[in-house]
Order: sequence, then structure tokens, then C-alpha cells
Amino acid sequence: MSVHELLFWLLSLWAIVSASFVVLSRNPINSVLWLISTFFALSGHYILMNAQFIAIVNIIVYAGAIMVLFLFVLMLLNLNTDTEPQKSRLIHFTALISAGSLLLIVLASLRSAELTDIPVTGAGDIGLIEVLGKTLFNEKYVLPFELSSVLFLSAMVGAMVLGRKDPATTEEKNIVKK
Amino acid sequence: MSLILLLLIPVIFGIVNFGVKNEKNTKVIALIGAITTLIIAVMAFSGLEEGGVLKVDYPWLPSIGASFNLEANGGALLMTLLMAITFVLIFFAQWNKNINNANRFFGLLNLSLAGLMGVFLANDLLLFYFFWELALIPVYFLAGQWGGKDKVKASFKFFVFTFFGSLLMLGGLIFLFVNNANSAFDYASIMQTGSLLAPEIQSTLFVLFFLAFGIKMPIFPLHSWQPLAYEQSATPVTIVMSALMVKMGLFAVLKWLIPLFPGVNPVFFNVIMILALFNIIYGSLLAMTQSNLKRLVAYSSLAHVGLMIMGAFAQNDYATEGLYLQMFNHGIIVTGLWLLVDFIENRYHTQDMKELGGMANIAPKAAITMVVLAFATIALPMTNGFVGEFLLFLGIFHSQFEYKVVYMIIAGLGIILGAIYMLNMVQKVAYGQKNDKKISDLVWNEQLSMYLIVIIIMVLGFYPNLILNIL
Amino acid sequence: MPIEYYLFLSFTLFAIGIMGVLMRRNAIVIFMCIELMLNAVNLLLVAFSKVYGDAGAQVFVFFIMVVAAAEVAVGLAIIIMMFRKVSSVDINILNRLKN
Amino acid sequence: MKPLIATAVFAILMMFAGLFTQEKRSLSNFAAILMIGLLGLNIWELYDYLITLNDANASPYYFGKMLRVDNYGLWINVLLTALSLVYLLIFRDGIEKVGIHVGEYYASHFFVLCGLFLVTTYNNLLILFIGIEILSIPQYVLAGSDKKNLKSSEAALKYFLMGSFSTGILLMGIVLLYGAMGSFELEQFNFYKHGSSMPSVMGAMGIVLMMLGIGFKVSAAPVHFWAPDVYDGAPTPFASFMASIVKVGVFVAFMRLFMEGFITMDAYWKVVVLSIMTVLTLVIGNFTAIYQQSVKRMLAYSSIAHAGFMLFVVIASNSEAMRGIVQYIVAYSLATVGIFFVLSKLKDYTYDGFNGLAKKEPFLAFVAAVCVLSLAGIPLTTGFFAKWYVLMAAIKQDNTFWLVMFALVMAVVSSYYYFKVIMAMYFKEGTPELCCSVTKMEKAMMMVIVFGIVLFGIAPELLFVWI
Amino acid sequence: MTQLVYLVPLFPLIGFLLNGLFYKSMPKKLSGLLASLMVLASFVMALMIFFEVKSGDHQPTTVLLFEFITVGKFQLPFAFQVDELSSMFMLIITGVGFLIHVYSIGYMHDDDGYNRYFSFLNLFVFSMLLLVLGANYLIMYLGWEGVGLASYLLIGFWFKNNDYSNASKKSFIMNRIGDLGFLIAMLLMTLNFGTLTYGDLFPQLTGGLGSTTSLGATISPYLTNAIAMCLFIGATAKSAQIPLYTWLPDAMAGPTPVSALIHAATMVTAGIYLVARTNPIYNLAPSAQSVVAVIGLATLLVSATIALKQNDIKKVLAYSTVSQLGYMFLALGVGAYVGGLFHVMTHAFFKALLFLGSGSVIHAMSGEQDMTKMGGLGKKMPITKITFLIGCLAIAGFPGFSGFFSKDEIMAAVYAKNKTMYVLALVGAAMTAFYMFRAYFMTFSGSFRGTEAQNKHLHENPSVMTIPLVLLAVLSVIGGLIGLPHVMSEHHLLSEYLAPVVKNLSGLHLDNSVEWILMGVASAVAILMIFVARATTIKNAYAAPKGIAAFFANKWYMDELYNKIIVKPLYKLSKSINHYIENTVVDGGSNGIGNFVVWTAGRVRNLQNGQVGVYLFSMVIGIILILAAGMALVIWA
Repeated sequence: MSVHELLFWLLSLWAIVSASFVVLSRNPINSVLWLISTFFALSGHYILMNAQFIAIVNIIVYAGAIMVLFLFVLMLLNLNTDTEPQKSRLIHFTALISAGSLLLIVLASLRSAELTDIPVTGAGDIGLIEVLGKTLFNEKYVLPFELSSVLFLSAMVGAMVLGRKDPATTEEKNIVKK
Repeated sequence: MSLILLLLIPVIFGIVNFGVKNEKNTKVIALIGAITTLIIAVMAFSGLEEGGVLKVDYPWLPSIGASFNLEANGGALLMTLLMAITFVLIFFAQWNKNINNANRFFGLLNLSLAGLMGVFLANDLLLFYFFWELALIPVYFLAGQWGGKDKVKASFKFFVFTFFGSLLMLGGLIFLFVNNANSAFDYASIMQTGSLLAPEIQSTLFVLFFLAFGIKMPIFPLHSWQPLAYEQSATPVTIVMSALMVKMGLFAVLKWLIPLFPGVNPVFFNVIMILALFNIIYGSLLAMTQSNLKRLVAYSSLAHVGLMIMGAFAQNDYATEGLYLQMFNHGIIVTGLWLLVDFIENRYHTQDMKELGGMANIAPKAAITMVVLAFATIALPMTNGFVGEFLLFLGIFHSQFEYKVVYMIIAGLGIILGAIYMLNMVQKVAYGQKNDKKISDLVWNEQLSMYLIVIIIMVLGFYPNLILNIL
Repeated sequence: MPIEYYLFLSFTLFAIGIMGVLMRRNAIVIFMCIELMLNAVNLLLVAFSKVYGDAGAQVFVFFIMVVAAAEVAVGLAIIIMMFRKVSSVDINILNRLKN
Repeated sequence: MKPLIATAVFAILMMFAGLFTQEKRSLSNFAAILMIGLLGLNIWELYDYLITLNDANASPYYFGKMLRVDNYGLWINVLLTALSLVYLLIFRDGIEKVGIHVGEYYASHFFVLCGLFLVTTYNNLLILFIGIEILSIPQYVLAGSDKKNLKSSEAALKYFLMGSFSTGILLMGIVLLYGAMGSFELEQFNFYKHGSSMPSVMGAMGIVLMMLGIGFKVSAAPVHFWAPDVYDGAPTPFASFMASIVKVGVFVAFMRLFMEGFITMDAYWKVVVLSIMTVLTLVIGNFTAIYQQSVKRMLAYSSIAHAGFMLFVVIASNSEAMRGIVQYIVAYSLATVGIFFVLSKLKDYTYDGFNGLAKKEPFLAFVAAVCVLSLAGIPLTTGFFAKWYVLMAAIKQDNTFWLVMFALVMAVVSSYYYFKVIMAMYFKEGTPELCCSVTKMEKAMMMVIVFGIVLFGIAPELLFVWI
Repeated sequence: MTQLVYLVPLFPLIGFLLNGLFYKSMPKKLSGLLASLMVLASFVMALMIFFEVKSGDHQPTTVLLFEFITVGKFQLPFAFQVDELSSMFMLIITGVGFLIHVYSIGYMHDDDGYNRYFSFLNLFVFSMLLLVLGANYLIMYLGWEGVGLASYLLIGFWFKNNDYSNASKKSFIMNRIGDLGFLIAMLLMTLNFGTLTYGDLFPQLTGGLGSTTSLGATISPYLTNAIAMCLFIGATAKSAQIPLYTWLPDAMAGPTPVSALIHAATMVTAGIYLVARTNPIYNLAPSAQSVVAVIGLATLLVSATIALKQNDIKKVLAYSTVSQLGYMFLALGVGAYVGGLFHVMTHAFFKALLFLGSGSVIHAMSGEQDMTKMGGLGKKMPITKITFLIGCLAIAGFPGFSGFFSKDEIMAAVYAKNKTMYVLALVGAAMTAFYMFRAYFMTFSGSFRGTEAQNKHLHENPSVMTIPLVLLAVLSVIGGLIGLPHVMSEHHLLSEYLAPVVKNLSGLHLDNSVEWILMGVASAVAILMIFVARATTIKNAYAAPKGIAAFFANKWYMDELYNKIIVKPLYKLSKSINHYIENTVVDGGSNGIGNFVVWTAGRVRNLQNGQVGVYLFSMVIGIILILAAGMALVIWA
């Protein structure tokens, strides 16, 4: 068993375990932390596949930005308690069953799938930053790149419209009075 | 050209009607419209040389080969004539009744007339379907807004039944179109398409189409909308339903259904014949026990339609010409009956025969008309009813069915039962002296429409060739 | 590593994500589980990109992250707005709209 | 490309306009002007395309086959923009009433349009994905924009949670497809790799997941659950926008996916899988609609039912289907906007709120009646031809006949709840209360809607001139 | 002249229309006069035509008025056929009709429906003429139903009385049953012979059984018998034969002249006319013929027994009519068509006479019909008494009177055909004589049993009523001379006259000695019975009948039977259908579907319970299912 394989198994285990804890841990904060650890595991996988850029972005954007955002919100709404109301055992069980059966179906059907036998190795440099940079800014991907800016704009507008506290209009004041 | 006018004039007058709020004026307009239509309908015959047809054809939807294609042979023109006459009668009879929102009432009536005209004139399957639905909508609005206390329920039941039928037909229609080699809706190519389909497919489509037509007729198990609708709607609407819309189904069977699917499994025909027999016997038996006048007439019309259905499927000259004649006659007679029922209702304020009796003493004119209508209904010779039914029987007797004699004899029982319930009605309403409440006899406009009907009945009873010659 | 392994791994993560979505009542946690699902997708995508030697797939991953970020922005805003009103992020209290 | 850029630019303009003035009416006018401009740009684009149509080296592909901008897509965009214009004008007061961020609302509309333009002309799953996101995120916002109303926020949250979940599903589908095909481009898909008799399983799974992912956006069962609650909770104008224009736009994407992407997949399989979805959608949509007391909610369910009908274009995915969806876009959007507008004028959203409307407000009632008839698919309204073309397209496929018959039976069921509105308005007595009077502009727009419904109900082919 | 035959029915039609349209405005005198004159006019026409026919070449002349029904090549002209048969009937109808019109003027003078009455009467004459003149079965059918209508209207003439309108309804509906038979017969003819016109139809039959018709159908005994039977069903209804005779006694609800004209003299003989007219077919349908004979015989016996015990004078006459009709059918059945027609004629005379006589009695008794309340009227109204007596003698077959000859001819034919039938017929004849004279004695001899008021009111009727009586009396005396049996004269005028149209079947000829004996027996029986009646009547007239007598008095409980087995079950059936099938199955079914849809909707709707969790769950489950289905389809397909 080569180091490569060993690492793969370890990382997989790590990812799965921490992913499960994201789901299972009572306290949202812990969930966040476990999720971050999952991200690290995945970045490990990316590195194994020599997809350095993705690995880095994954750490920076996800673990760095997004998760911090989550944490921030959780703190803001101070939800860092273990007293989050839980769904009933039954529901947990059914959830497990359905997710499991989904997995089962997928795997069962994919066993018979015609899969390329090219092994996924660290070889090849398509994951390197300059390659990706070139690809990203060729005439092909410039469109989605620009579009993502539009996306962010719309998201910004949305966040502003929703997040901002409106100055109570007159009729609201009346309502408050009543 | 006259065909276009037959469609346009009701539409125009209908729209004008909507505009004119004043009740008197709107009635005048409606009447003028109907009379103009009648004149055109009569003149249309002149354009029709021996065995010829009137044609109109404008492109409509080139991409799916549908065109605005109207065509009328003698039979179709006869039907348009019937509708024109009926509407004139209706408007006459409504003259001195006060109707709320008369403008909408008459507008909708005129629109429904246009729709009906279209059904009988359309020679393009899609166009036919179009009008088939269009005729339904105004009638639905009429039935829902004017009538008895259950009118909403009744009108909706009526609507759902017919709409269900027409959507089934729509399915078959699309299928036909898709299988049409030169994807079009014109009569010839559609007929060809139908005949080329595999027999079992033909049978399936046949059933789909027949359900649509059968609900309109209505044929035995599909009739449950009918008594309620007839009972609850205002009389003019009831007349439109029972005198005219019924004919839509029969006419459609003649013009579209039978030529469309020559390869249908004959079992279906026999089944339909038996259902039609059910119509006759079942309807008559039910009519015998009704004490509500409107229901009695409704069921009697169910019974008479049964015979016409048999004629429609007998497929020979006697049956066809008899059917056209009988459709016309039935339209006229049933109109008269409904007008009479209306008369009784707004004189005595009841539809229940138990509370009636002795009309002959007080309102002899009405009583005489009633007797004439009753005997026309039970096809007494020297009334138009007889010739039609005689030809229908002749047709059934000449048809290809194995058990035609049995069919014929059972159908014949209808004559006897018909006599029973009709004479019961006459006896209960006109004779005796139970309810000698002083009422006014037919007034001038009622007389006008009633006597017109009686005259038509008599003339056609003695000289049916008047119509048979143009068929 | 054969590609199957990555398939199985990412689907396992995906399934776990779904399980979380179904199990939890806390809107934020549910949202996190959805993020988990997205990451499973990313992993698989990268693996495929290696198989086909196609950088485009990795660019796709990049865009997925972008979209995820945008969604998070709006999503958290919505959640906060909700919290302002009902001072809870429990999805079970969302039942004014029903039937 | 012009309209696409324009949408983004106009959106930004709207935002800044919102900064400069709080004067709602002027904002609305500005938005209307921009929308007219956008419509003009679309038409210009279409015109450009048509004149270059017959020179050889002109290709519909842009950005290395990221986009495929042909006359069909452009025509769809024109229609969508025109409809949005009608929508903006008729709901002017409605939108202004929603809240204080009028500028942003309009901006979001433009963003949504941007997303729509993308999904109607995409040629690459990446664009499809981004497009769907661009049109989803502003919708989350619009759903929650009535901040005084808790229902609105709830709608937003529900929509958002389920939406992002479905995004996950959609992405998984895309990835599996990529795994099977090694490409994101529609033309590249071939489900019978190197001549194998059996279609690619992974691809098939991708299809199913993508179907469900997009199906979510068009509120097809079993992923329809958000629709009733969101349409019910969202402010009425935005609800009508989402339910009509956005939905039909996404359907174009859905159809193109199956028509150009999955064309090589086994037809029978596609029919079966889609039929499951269609039947479920029809049943749930129609049957649940029957039970509603609130007309708004009934319309939400009926929009699900219509999604069931529109799924037939996906099943068919042939040239008739292309016509059918065009017909449906117009028919369904006009009618939905119209009826939602009438609804927005009433205080009481239940059926009883409509009682006796014909007496009090004959014109409103008439418009409502026409719209309802169109939704029910009665001839002489464009709704009939919408159903007609869609079903015709479907029957051209093999073994769909009974599915179509089923749909027709469901149409009968639908007539029940549609005609309840008519009964309430025309046959029942009552005194409906209007929340606010009907302005001239609204009257004009209602006339436009009625005129459109009837015109295209008589001459549907006017819509097919450019395709 | 023959070409103007259409005038014959036209006059009564005009009378009908005028009286009908102006029934309000027209003065009484005028309308009665008008009606009578119209009939007189057509009688004159008929007379002229009769002589023309008598003298002319013996070919039936057809007068085409217009094409009635034209379908493709199938044509039914509205044409009249004038031949010996029709002209004879024309005479009877118009002649007797005229007398009865005149009589009615007096009889109805103080009835407020006077004009209506005469218009109906004219209508009847018109349609009866149509019936006999028609050149094809359809025209005959027009008249056939027309007379039915007229009789319906006249029986229910006093419609305020519910029993009367019931009686009229009953008559019409029973006739309707017969009409169905007639209709089917017509259809059979059209189907096999392609025509309904006598002139085209009968020649096709000359080939006898086994030959082929113009349409190529072979004339099988089944066909002929079927047609004959169907026609006979029609005849039984119209001419009140078993099983459809019960309407006729009830029909006495109408004014007495009506009973005289319609229910004695003319309409009820339409059945005989039909069969006689169709004789070419009957000659080819032996079994049908024997059915006719048997039915006729049965009817004459049954009704005779009933007549024995009736106390209502009109009922007696009614049943005697039925039984006389039985004689006629018996004659037709054995093939003695001429005899039948002969009896039709004589019967028309004396039965009309009897009815009018009873009418004048009733009129004098101011509406009383029960003979037990009469008696000794002879003194007060001699003319009536004498004429009535003549009528009785005639019907009883007293030697020398018209009835004697006609009945004797029938008897002879029956004897030649079948001895047992002859014996039974003879019994019938005996009963006839008995009940007629029972009636006579109860009415005219003995002492008056009615109330004082009636007694005061008793008087001989005005001449307008008595003159017709006298004329008819004369006719009933001499009427027999046109048909003297060959033992008396070698010229049987009637049969010679009718020869071109109707011929008796061969083998009915008896040698003279037998004939003499038969006549002797008949007259002996008649005379004997008269004395028996004289002896028995006065005593037991008022004793409540018991045993078999009661059975007869209650008309064999026929009406009750029909009520039990037909009428009641029919109405029960219709009620139960209305309740169980229409309201429960059909209506319930259609509503049930609707309710089911709504119910399902309720269930489906519970899915949307507002819980995001549940939504997500359902979504996932749906996804799983669809995925599973899709994958399964891909892998195992």
C-alpha cells in the first residue's frame, strides 16, 4: 500500500467522521468546527490530486470566509448552546434510512456503470494556478467570471434589502401604539 | 357568403345587446337580429342547387393546416333554419316578460346562437371543436345566472359533463391530426386519416368522440346533467339546450363520427343501439312517474332523442333523412312544449302537475295548443312528428344490424309509453276542474309563437316533402 | 486511486449532508449541511477533472464556491431577518403557511 | 449580448436611482423606461440576428460555445421582456406598496431577467447553473421583501432552504453528467459511448438529478413543496412574477436541456421518467387546488398544475414543443399576471371575496373571467392553443397517448376550481371590497392583457413568425 | 267525377276547420247546420262516385294529390283509390254520418261545447274517409290514427269528468298498441315489397307463395303470416277484439250519437276494412286467417255473455257491437269477405239505429242510462219504441230483416268451413237475440221505475231526432235485399259489386237444402230466444246477479285483470326505476365521482402541512423513488 493510498484512506476517514459529527453534534458551534475540519480533509484530497489552487481556495474561501461568516452569525444570534431542540428519534432514524437508501441506490447502480479505468493520480499539472488562470481568463470562461460578479451584485442587493432594519414607517408606529 | 352572415349577425347583435341597457330596446334588437338571421337562413337555401353545398374557405392556421372552412348541405342549412326559427320564437315569447339584466341575457343568447351555427357549418375539424366549445360557454353563463334556486349547481354539472366530453374529443382530435399525413384538419384528409388507422385505434378514438357527442345528446348513462339543467334553467336557456344543443351531438355523429371511423368494431354500434333503447324505454318510464312538468318534458325528450340516436347509427337514406327531419321537428315541438310549460309556470306559479287541472275551461287556447303539441310529441299522423319517426323506424328496419327487428319493436314500445305519459300530462293539466284559478289565456305574443309552431307542425305533417326535398 | 473510490467517498459525504438536512431543526445547521453537499460535489468534480485531464471542471468548482458564497450572504441575511421577528432559527416554527 | 449586458447595467442603474431618490413613482417610471429600452435592445438583437441569418460564417455560438444565441432564444427573450413590461406597468402601484426599497426591487427584477436570458440561450451546463442561481437569489429576496409581514419572511426562508438544497441536487446531476461525458457542452453529450447498446448509467442518473434540480425551479412534483407557500407568502406582485414569467423562462431551459443535451438518450426511458414527474405534478396540483379557500393559494397550486402541462414540452422536446412553450409563455403569463392583479385589488383573497364582483366592478370581473377561461383552456383564449400545441407535441412522441388523455381529464378537474371564481363573480351575490381604486394605467394594461389573450387565441401563429 | 274524389274528405275538413277556428264566434245553429251540410255534400259526391264506379270499367282509379314522402327512390304518394270497396264504405260513412249529424243537432242542442262537438265530428268523418280512400297503407294509417284521435276527443268530450277523460285515454292507448302492429306491418311490407301502395303491392302477390317480390325477396308463409298478424293486431285494437276490446264499453262515456257513429257504425269496422282490403295477403296466410276466425269467435261469445247481464243500456249495445264485430272477423277468418262486409253494412244501419234509439231514450230520461230505472217508455215515445224494436229484430236475425241475411251468409260460410265453429256461432246468435230483447223489454214494456221528475219529463223527441231513426229503421229492414242468398235469387248484388276487389275463398258453397236448413235453424233460434227474453226479463231484472251471472255482469273481471298484470306493474316499475336507478345509481354515480375527487384532494392536501422538515423529507423520498425507478429502467431494460 503506497503512501498515496494510505493518505487517501486516512483523509477519507477523516472527512467522513468529521462530516458525521457536523450532523450529529448538538451545538451548532461544534458543527461549524467539524465542518471546517471536513474542509481541511477535502483540501487534503485536492492536494493529493495535485489540485493546489482548489485546495487553497477551499481553505481560504470556505474554511476562511464562509465558515467564519457562519460563526459570526451564530455568535450574533448567540445560539452557541447545546439546548437546540432536537427532532424525535424516529425522524433521526428515518433520515438515516432515507439517506442510506439513496446512497445504496446510487452505489448499486454505479457498480454497473462504465467507468474509465484511468487512475486518479497526482500526475498532471491542470490543477496548477497558472493553468487554471489561463483557462479562467480565456475567451471561454470570462463570461461566467463576469456573470459571477453580477451574481454577487444581486446577492449584495438582496443582503442589503433583507438585512437592513427599516426605519419604521408611520403606519407601523400606529401598529406599535395599538 | 350567407354562411358568414349566419355567423356574424348573431355575434354583432349579441355585442350590441350587451351595450343596450334599456330592456325594451335590447329586446327589439335581439328580435331584429333573430329575424335577420332567419331571413338569411331561408335565403341560403336558394343558393343551394340540387344536391349542392355552400362553401366558404379562408386560411386560418396554415402551419397546422386548419382553415376557416364552412360548408353546408341541405341538412346543415335545415339545422341553421331550425335555430333561427327557434330563436325568433324564444324572443317573441320573452317579449312581455321582465328579465333582469336583459341586455346580458339577450347578448349571451345571441352569442350562443353564433356558436351553435358554427358547429353545424364548420367543415374543418379544429374549427368544429372551436365552435363546439364556444357554444357551451354562453349557455353556461346563461344557465348560471338566470333560473331556479339550484341554478349554479345545475349549470356547473352541465358544464363539467360537456367539458369532460369535449376534452376527450380533443385528445382524439390531436391524435388524428398527428397521424394525418398532410397534417391538416380539412374534412377530406381527416376522413382519410381516420379510415387508414388500425381498427382497434379507430375503435378507441370512436369511443372518445362518441362520449363527447353522447353527453350532449345525452345518451343513457350520461344523461344525469340533463333533468337538473332543464329544470333549473330559465326557459329560453332550456330551449337552447334541449331543442338545439341536443342536435349538436346527433349532427356531429352524422357528419363526423360515422364517416370518420369506418373500421370500428360493430360491437360498439350495437352497444350504442342498446343504450339508445335504454334512452327510449327508461326515459319514457321515468317520464310516466314525474309530477314535475319540466322533468316530464325533460325525460320525454330523453326518450325521443333515443330514437334519433338509433337513426343516426342505422346508416341509410331513410334513417338519415328521417333524422334530419326529426331533428327539425323535435326542435320545434319541444320548443313549443317548453314555452307552454313556461306559460303554465308563470300563470299558476307551479310546475307540479298535482296542483294543476282544468286549464281547458279557463284557457282553451293554451289547452288546444297543449293537445296539439302532445299529439305531435307522440308522433300522431298528420303532425310532423309522425313522418320523422316513421322514416326513422323505416331506417332502423333497413339497417344492417342483426337484431334490428328486436330493436325496432322495443323502440316501438316507446310510442305506446309516450302516449301514456303525454296523455297523462294533458289530462292532469288541461282536463278535470281541480285548479280553476282564473288565469289569462295566451296573450298576443305567446299566441304568435305558439300558433307559428302549430302551423309548422301541421304543414310538415301533411307535406313533409317540403323538407325531404332539400335533403 | 480508481475513480470509483472518489465516487463512493463523495456520495457518502453527500448522503451525510442530506441526512443532516433531514435531521436538524436549526436552519443554520441545515444550511451548513447543504454546504457539505456542495463540497462533496466539488470533490467529485475535481476527481473527474483529473480523469479527463480537463481544467474546465476545476474552474467549475471555483464557480461553485463563488455561488456558495453568494448564497451564504443572502441566506444568512434571510435567517437573521427571520430571527429578528421570531427570535429563533428553528424551522419547525415556520408553519403559518400551510395546506 | 446587448440585452444581457443591459440587464446588469440597468440593474445597477436602478440601485443608484434608489440612492438618489425616494420618490417611488419616479423610480417606477424609470424602471418602466429601462424595461422599454431593454425590450428595444432585445428586438434590435433579434433583428441583427435575422439579417445575418443567411451569411455562412455567422454562428449562434458565443464565448466558445458557452452561449447559443439563435432566433428562438432571442424571440423568447423578447417575449419575456415584453411580458415583464406589462407586468411592471400593471403592478406599478402594487410594487410601490410592498416596501421602501423600491429601487432594489426593480433591480432584482432586472437581475432575474439577466438570469432568464442566460438560461434561454445557454449552451453549457456551467452557464445554466450560474443562470439559475442568478435568477434564484433575487427571487429569495423578492419573496422576503415584505418585511412587515411575517409570512413573507417565512416564504423567503422556506424558499431559500429548499432552493439551495435543490441546487445541491442539480450540481450532483451536472457532475455525474460530466463524469459520464467529460464535457459540459450540450452537443457533446452522447449516452451510448463507444457503441455500447446500454445507455450510460451515470449519465442517466445525472439526467434524473438534473431533472429534479430544474424541476424544483419550475415547481414540479415531487419537488414542488415550496411553491404554494412561497407564492402565498410573497407579496402578490412578486408572486405573480415568479409564478409566471420566471417559471416559463426556466421551462425553456428545461426543454432545451432535453432537446439538445439528452437527445441521444433512449426516448422511452425519458418518457417514462418524465411521466412519473408529470403525473405527480398534475395530480397534486389539481387535486390540492380544489380544496383551497383562498384564491391566491388556489392559483399557486394551479401554477403547479400548469407546470404539469408544460412538462409535456419536455417530454416531447421537438419542434412543436418549441412552438408550444412559446404559446404557453404568452398564454400562461398573461393570464396569471391578469388574475393576480385582480386579486391584488381585493381585500379578501378567499372565493367569497369575489362574490358579486361582476355587479360592482364589471370590468375587473370581465378581465378575471377572461384570464380564468384562458387558464382553463377554453377556445378563443390563447390558453386553449397553449394546451393544444403542448399536447400535440407530446402525442408526436410515441406511447404518450394515455398520458395526454390523463392530462385532459385533469384539465376537467381544473375547470372545477377555475369556474368557482366565475361562479363567485357572476352567479353569487355579495359586496366585494376593493383595497384601492383602479388607475387608468392599470385599466389600459388590463385591456392589453385581454386583447392579447383573445388575439393569440384566434391567431396563435403570430407568435411563431420568428421561429 | 271520380277525379274529384278528394272533395269527399275535403268538405268535412272544411267543416272541421271552420267550426274549429271560429268555435267561439260561430252561432250554434249555423255550426250544426254547416257540419251536417258538409257531410251531406260529401254524401252526394259519394253517391255519384258510387254509381260511376258501378257502371264504369271495374278498374280501381287512383287520384294522386301530391307526393307525400320521397326518400331516394322510395315514394309514398298522397293518393286516393276509388274502387268498389272504398266507394261502399264512403257511402256508409257519409250516409250514416249525415243522419247522425242531423240527429246530433237535436241531441246536443243544450250543450255548451256544441261547436267543438261538431268540429270533432267533422274531423272524424274526414279521417274516416281518409282511412277508406287512401291508395296506400300510409294514408290509411293517417286516417286510422285520425279516427283514433277523433274518438279520443269525443269520448273525453265532457273532459271535466275525470272518468270520461280516463276512458278516452284508455281507448287511445289501447289503439296505440294496435297501431304499433300496423306500423310494423307497414315496415315489413316496405322492406320486402318496396311499396305500400295497393296497386303496386298486391300484383306482386299473384305469384302465390314462393314467388319473389320486386325487391327479390321470396314470399314465404312466414312473411305473409307475419304481416297478416301484425295487421290483425291493429285490427283487434280498432275493432275491439280480444284482447284489446275493453276500451269500447268504456268509450260509451261519449255522447250517444258519437257512440252510434264511431263506436258502432263506422270506426270500429275499420279493422274489417283493413283485413278485407288486405285479402290478397290473408289468402296466402292460412294460419293467420284461422287466428282471425278464432279470435272473432271467442270475442263474439265472451262479449255476448257479458251483454247478457248488463243493465246500462249503452253497455248492452256496446257489448253487442263487440260481439257483432266478432261475427265479422269470424267471416273474414273463414274467408267469407263479402259476408263480413255485408254484415258491416247492415250492422251499421241497425246498430246506429239502436244507439240513436237508446240515445233518444237517454235524452228523454235526461241522462239516465240504467235500464232498471226505465220501463214502459213505449207509451210515451212510440216512434222510438217502434224503431228500436225494428233494430232489435234486425240484430237478432229475425227472418226478413237485414241482419238475418248478413248473419245467415256468415253462418253458412262458417258451417262450410267448420261445424263446431258454426255451433258456437249459433249459440252466440241465440244470446244476441236474448240480450237485445231483454234490453228492449226492460226499457219499453212493463211499468216505469224511474223517479217522478223523470216521469214528468218523459216525451217523444223532436223530429230532427226521430227522422234519422225512421230512415235508419227503413234501411235496417230493407238493407238485406242487396245480399239475398243464392237460394232466393241468383244475383247476390253485393258480391257481384265487390267482385273486382274482394272475392270469397272457394269452398264456402253449400247446396240448397243445407242452406235452407241453416236458415230455418237460425230463425227458429232467434224467435225462440225472443220469447225466452219476454218470459224471463221482467222478473229477474233487478235481482243482484250471483255465480256465473255475477261473473258475466262484472265483464269477466277483464279490466281488473289488466290493471293487475299490466297497468299497476308498469307504474310500479317506473317508480322504482326513478327511485333506485335514476336517483341512486345514475345521479349518485356522477355526484359520487365529484365527492371522491374532493375527498382525495383532502388527503393530498395534508402533505402540504407547512413544515419545511416534512417538505424536505418528502422531496428526498420522491427523489429516491424517481431515481430508483429510472435506474431500474436503465439497468434492466
